[in-house]
Amino acid sequence: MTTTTTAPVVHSLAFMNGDEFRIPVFKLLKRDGTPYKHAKLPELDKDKALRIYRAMLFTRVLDERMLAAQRQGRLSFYMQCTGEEATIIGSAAALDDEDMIMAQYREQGALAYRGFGVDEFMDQLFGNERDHGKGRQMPVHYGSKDLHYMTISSPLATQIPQATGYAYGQKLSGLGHCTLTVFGEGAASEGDFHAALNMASVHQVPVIFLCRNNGYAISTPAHEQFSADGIAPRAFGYHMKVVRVDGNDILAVYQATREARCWAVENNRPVLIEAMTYRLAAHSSSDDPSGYRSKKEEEAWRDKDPVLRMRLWLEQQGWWAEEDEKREQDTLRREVLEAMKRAEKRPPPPLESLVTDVYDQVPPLLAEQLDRLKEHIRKYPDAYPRGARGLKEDTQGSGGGEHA
Amino acid sequence: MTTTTTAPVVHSLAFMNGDEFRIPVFKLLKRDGTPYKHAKLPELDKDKALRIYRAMLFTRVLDERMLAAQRQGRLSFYMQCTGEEATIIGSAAALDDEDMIMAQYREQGALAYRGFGVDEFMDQLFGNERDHGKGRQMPVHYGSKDLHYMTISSPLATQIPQATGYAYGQKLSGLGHCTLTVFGEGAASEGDFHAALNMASVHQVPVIFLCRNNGYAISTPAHEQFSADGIAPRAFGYHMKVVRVDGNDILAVYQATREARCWAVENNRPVLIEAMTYRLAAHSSSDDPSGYRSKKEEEAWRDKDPVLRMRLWLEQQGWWAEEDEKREQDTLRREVLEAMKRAEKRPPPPLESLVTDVYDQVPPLLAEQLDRLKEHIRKYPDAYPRGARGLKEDTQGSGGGEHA
Amino acid sequence: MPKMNMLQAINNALDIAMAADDKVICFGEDVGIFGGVFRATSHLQEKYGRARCFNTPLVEQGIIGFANGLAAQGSTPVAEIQFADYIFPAFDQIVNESAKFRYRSGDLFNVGGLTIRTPYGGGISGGLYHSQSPEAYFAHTPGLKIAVPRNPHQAKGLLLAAIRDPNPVLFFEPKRLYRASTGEVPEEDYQLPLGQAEIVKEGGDITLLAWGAQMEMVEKAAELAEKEGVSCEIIDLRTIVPWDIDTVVDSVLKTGRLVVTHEAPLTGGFAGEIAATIQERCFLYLESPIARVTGLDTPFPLTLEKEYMPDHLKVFEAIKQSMAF
Amino acid sequence: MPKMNMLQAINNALDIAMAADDKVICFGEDVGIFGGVFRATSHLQEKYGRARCFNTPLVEQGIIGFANGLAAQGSTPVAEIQFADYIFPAFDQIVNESAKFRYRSGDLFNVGGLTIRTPYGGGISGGLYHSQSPEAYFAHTPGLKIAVPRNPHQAKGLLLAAIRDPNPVLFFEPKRLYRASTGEVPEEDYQLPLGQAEIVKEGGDITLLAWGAQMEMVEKAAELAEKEGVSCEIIDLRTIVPWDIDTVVDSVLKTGRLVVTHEAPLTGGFAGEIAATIQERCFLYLESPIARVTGLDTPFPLTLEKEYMPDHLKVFEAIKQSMAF
Ligand SMILES: Cc1ncc(C[n+]2csc(CCOP(=O)(O)OP(=O)(O)O)c2C)c(N)n1
Ligand SMILES: Cc1ncc(C[n+]2csc(CCOP(=O)(O)OP(=O)(O)O)c2C)c(N)n1
Ligand SMILES: [Mg+2]
Ligand SMILES: [Mg+2]
Repeated sequence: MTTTTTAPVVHSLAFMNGDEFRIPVFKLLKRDGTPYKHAKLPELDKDKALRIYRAMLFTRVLDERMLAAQRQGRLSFYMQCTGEEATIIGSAAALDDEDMIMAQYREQGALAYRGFGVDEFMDQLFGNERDHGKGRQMPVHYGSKDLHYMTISSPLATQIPQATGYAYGQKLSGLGHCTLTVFGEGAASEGDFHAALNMASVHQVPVIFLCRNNGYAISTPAHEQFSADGIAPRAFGYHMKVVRVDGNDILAVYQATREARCWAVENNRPVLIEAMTYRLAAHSSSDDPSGYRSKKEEEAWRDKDPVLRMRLWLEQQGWWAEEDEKREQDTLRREVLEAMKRAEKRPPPPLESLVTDVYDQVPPLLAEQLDRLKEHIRKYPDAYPRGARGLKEDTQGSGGGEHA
Repeated sequence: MTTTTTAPVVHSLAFMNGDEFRIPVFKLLKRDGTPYKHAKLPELDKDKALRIYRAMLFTRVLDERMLAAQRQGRLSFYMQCTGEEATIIGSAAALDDEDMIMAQYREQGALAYRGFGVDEFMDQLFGNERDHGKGRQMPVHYGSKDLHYMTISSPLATQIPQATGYAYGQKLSGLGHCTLTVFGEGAASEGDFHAALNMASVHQVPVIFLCRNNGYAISTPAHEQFSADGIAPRAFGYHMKVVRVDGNDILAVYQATREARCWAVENNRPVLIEAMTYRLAAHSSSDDPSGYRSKKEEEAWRDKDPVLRMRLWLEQQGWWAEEDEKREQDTLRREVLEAMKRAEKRPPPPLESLVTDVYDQVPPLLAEQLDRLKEHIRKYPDAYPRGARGLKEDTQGSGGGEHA
Repeated sequence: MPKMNMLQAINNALDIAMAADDKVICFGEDVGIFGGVFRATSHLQEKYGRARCFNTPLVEQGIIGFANGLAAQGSTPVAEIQFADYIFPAFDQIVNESAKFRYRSGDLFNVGGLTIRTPYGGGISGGLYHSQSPEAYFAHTPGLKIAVPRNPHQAKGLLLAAIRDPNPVLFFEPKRLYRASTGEVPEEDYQLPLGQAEIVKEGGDITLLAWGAQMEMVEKAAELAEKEGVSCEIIDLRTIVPWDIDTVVDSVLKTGRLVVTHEAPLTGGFAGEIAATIQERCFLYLESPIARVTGLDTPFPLTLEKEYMPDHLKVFEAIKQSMAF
Repeated sequence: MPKMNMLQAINNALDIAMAADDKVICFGEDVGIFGGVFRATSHLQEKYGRARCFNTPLVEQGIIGFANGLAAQGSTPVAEIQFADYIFPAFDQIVNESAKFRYRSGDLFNVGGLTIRTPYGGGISGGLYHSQSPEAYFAHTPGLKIAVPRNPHQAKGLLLAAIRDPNPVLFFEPKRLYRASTGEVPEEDYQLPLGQAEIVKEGGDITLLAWGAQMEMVEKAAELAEKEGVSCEIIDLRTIVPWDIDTVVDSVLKTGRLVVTHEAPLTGGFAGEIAATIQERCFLYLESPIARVTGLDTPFPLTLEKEYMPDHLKVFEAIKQSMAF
């Protein structure tokens, strides 16, 4: 081992800072949905293109409806993907459906693309007894084992080194799968980001790091998050392949991710993709962006709407028309509303779900705690309507209106 | 705020990985102490040059003697700077003596340069009652408030974000000081490294990040630590000025750090310096490198000895000669040995030092714990010879031989 | 006296601290122009400038590492961690660094100026990661102080004390009470002592001990108990470390019974420390086992949060059991 | 039966686990060709290849993050943290991720395959940062199991159990005993149950409870006490979480007295949890206060380490006090 680098030797002092080069942004489609001159579009058949677009539309509709539901007090919390659908769905579509996705929280579009059902969405959002997560996490913390979509975890960036480890396991198992991990430009400031990219590079794993650079981490603008020109230049510190794409251009995202995936899986090597996009909505239903950014800025980005761009392109292919749009939107709205009503009415998870899954089996002390809790609730059933449900033979009606 | 970068737009996909450019290594002196052609040496008067060289010699002698002392069982543990003296002392010499230094553990040369006395070294190494650190930390965890040298902390990389914060305070106080933080290429893998450099860049602080890339982190070679060409390319991820120097060439290190300091202090901006060097000794007195690297490799680096290179250059200036070397070495050896004998004989810190400095004042529960401990030791004074010392009027002689 | 909610009281304390001392510097995620996600730092950037109140990048280990360095340099950083659930990436900087800085350097250096503010606790439908009460993790760490206010008056007085205390202080803010708890708060600068519990109500039959948001549960439970003729002594611990053993001991020597409650899980929670200490010091005076009313030994749930919470009814039952022992 | 020291027993357990199951993967700082700074992973890379035993970069949060992901994928990672003092950068990945992975996903995903090995404890002149006993920090975290062996036989049996347990397990190795503790260790594959304490010696007057390296102190103290006619029952807890309450309760119901000892500081240490639980469950049977013999409420010292340590003499004094109460 020696630390002599392959670098040239110089005898006069000069500092560098990265301005010596630029990482370009890869774009294929103009805002009007037409390709740039010389742009070579990826091969995408009609079925796949419509699968992608339907997922985009579904995500948009879901976001609109659920934000409204939150505003009506029917849902405690919500986070929208709005404005970032191309980044999310374009990348998911470029994967094998059995590749693992480990996302941050704003990536419901990927789940929609993979086929997560509208009831599955709703059951999670309402934390009812059919929620895969058993009503333990806040809304939007989806997960699906069948769809190879890791359950969302709120602590930021923790999924990034986990993706490196997951992909290491995939490499060893030799089945040709990879992991895509998605995170915001804010989360990329965490120490876990550095750990993840460095280890992925050293241990040579097939993982795609997809940074959604959407300009903000809650109220903090990207220029108070880092000084460099985006996240992409960090790849050089890990000798990692990197590409930057227009995150509102779904064909560009799709193509970049496809090539990244090919390379990652064939060579067992990581890739970083930075998608330049914008969070069109508030950070979450608890946030009001007017305190930290201008309507004008938002408008400028609304003009770059990724869903519209895809639609225009589809129309140019002759694969989509005004009527399709209307019909699809109506159907989706109806499906979402109906599913919401069903989900609201479903009872909460049983009291036992408080103590299961802490370990593979409930340990004695915890079983004792549950017993004591049951005894307590039997004494005060009215104070714990949800918990009391399962304890009496006759359950307490719907439970629908109870959600705060 | 918008995330549109200043980057060019492209319509065909190309990945980068950092091979597009190289960060060169800055060198001034050849191994024989003569400057490279066209190399412009920094201005360094005889006094300063000799101050530097004496610190180098002292460090070498200290390391030799203390490792021997450890081998004889007189000292519990030791870590050598050997091979890295130019990196450490060259950078310290380029600072203002009131700039803060926050180092890792292998940087005793910087303290020596600043004037830490031989007795101060010894008192820390033997953890006796005169140790500034009150005998609480392992050997080589020096600190000096007077010399603006932060007490060493074993958890790696924690000092790096602290240096960013310290420098932020220096910037606010407006006195024109900066902070130099030194760390190994291994420590640079920690999350704290990423946090520190990013925050320094965003918050614009006068801090110099000096990475000693000495090829190993204990047994782990640099190529299992990271995949890139050294640490330097990481600077691009933070849009931070960076320079790479031959860490065994003290004039190059000195010049690079001087310019870095000027720029940092004048502009309140961070700089990264990567010094390419080699840990000639074992990781610590507990380590045996023969298990993970070859003698041949070590020999190749021994030929690049930074102390010898400086000596040859001094001789060429006519500022140093064979007799000076001999006399200085003899003096230093004697001083170190005498100081060691003094330090060994000094008693341990008083029992009270167990509980002081946990808080600014000893809280009641802790005072109670001390009282109970005293009572206990009074019952079994022979079992706790050090603790019993202060409790009886007549202390127990030297205590010198007790150190494990 | 003006009426304030807890957020206003905290904001007011920060304002006073920054006005009184240039060295006080507030930062954290979204703390700048936005004033923090809960608005505890509202208007501070306007008033004191971006150099003294600012957003940091999203990196808790960096925020506290930076704060440690800044404190060592002689400033008085007040760092915000957006939710106590997100303090763990900074655990090493807090437990290995902040807590041991003075000790390991033999008092050459210290980070005594440091204060870490963070909202903790449940009751807001926050689920696993917006509800935790991690005080016990830090209580096992000599070198840190920990304070928890129960109302706006305390929040201001304890926060000002924390900022000025020459030791690193963790200040846990019960976010459920941020807007829910209101009360009269003196306009002027004042401090409440760290390390001293407050006897909120005297009583003779049983001692009830809590801190922060749980005080409300204890007070409600005491009301129920008093109706049944049980005279409750209520103590607000206020400071978890160093905790006021004497006040609790004195009370239990008098009442002979103790119920301690916190939201955090039972096992390893701070009630265990209190029970262990009190059984030792009041052994012959205890008339019933010391009872702990706490969260379950599970992560914090969502849909069944109400069932999980150690509410007033559970405290009330513990009181009755203790009395009936 | 071959004689092994604790390191050999650990190495042997890892060897057996890797041979028996391809999915077992060992990694950490210096774990590869070097075999770890204590050589616990010696020869594993040679035997099983670089893909299954390797050095990681120097980043504990990454090691555990990676391990979590690998476990979620279905592998059985055995991650080494070089010293328990350096586990804190991984605190978030352990406490917020490993511990809550199964719960938050409703058991869709879990990291049950994960084992974290790390050397803990004092007695090696390691000072602040090579001596800590952080078990209590993790014991407050539902979802984790914690085991601590006291000798080579236990080390092998508990480690094999930890690796195969379908929950994340922290395995704290008493490094003071790595070479100092030797004993007969069966060659074959065997497991000792997690969650079960071991009654090391029966006795009638007082119960002494500890785990790991402190067991030696307890045994020595018991010898001294027996000479004075005190019959000691000695229990090795072995698993901190879930801890075997029944065994301890049964013993204390019999003896009426309990001394618990650990190296970690008193306040917030796990002895507090034990004392709190036992005073509740054995209230009417306790003849004296439950005593805790622990480290001081300070960081771990160096020169005065001997004074700091809860050694056999301090345990002995606690026994005498308890008997004399
Ligand atoms: C460790 C951690 N710290 C803080 C938070 C609180 N938080 C939630 S989202 C968020 C901003 C994230 O920004 P970014 O990563 O850019 O994602 P975006 O919301 O823009 O999609 C913050 C600070 C958290 N969830 N986890
Ligand atoms: C957080 C942390 N993890 C692990 C260690 C153990 N450790 C001490 S030194 C060292 C290697 C450091 O290598 P490097 O940073 O390259 O410095 P060098 O020894 O080469 O000077 C390790 C792993 C530690 N001290 N702190
Ligand atoms: Mg963002
Ligand atoms: Mg190194």
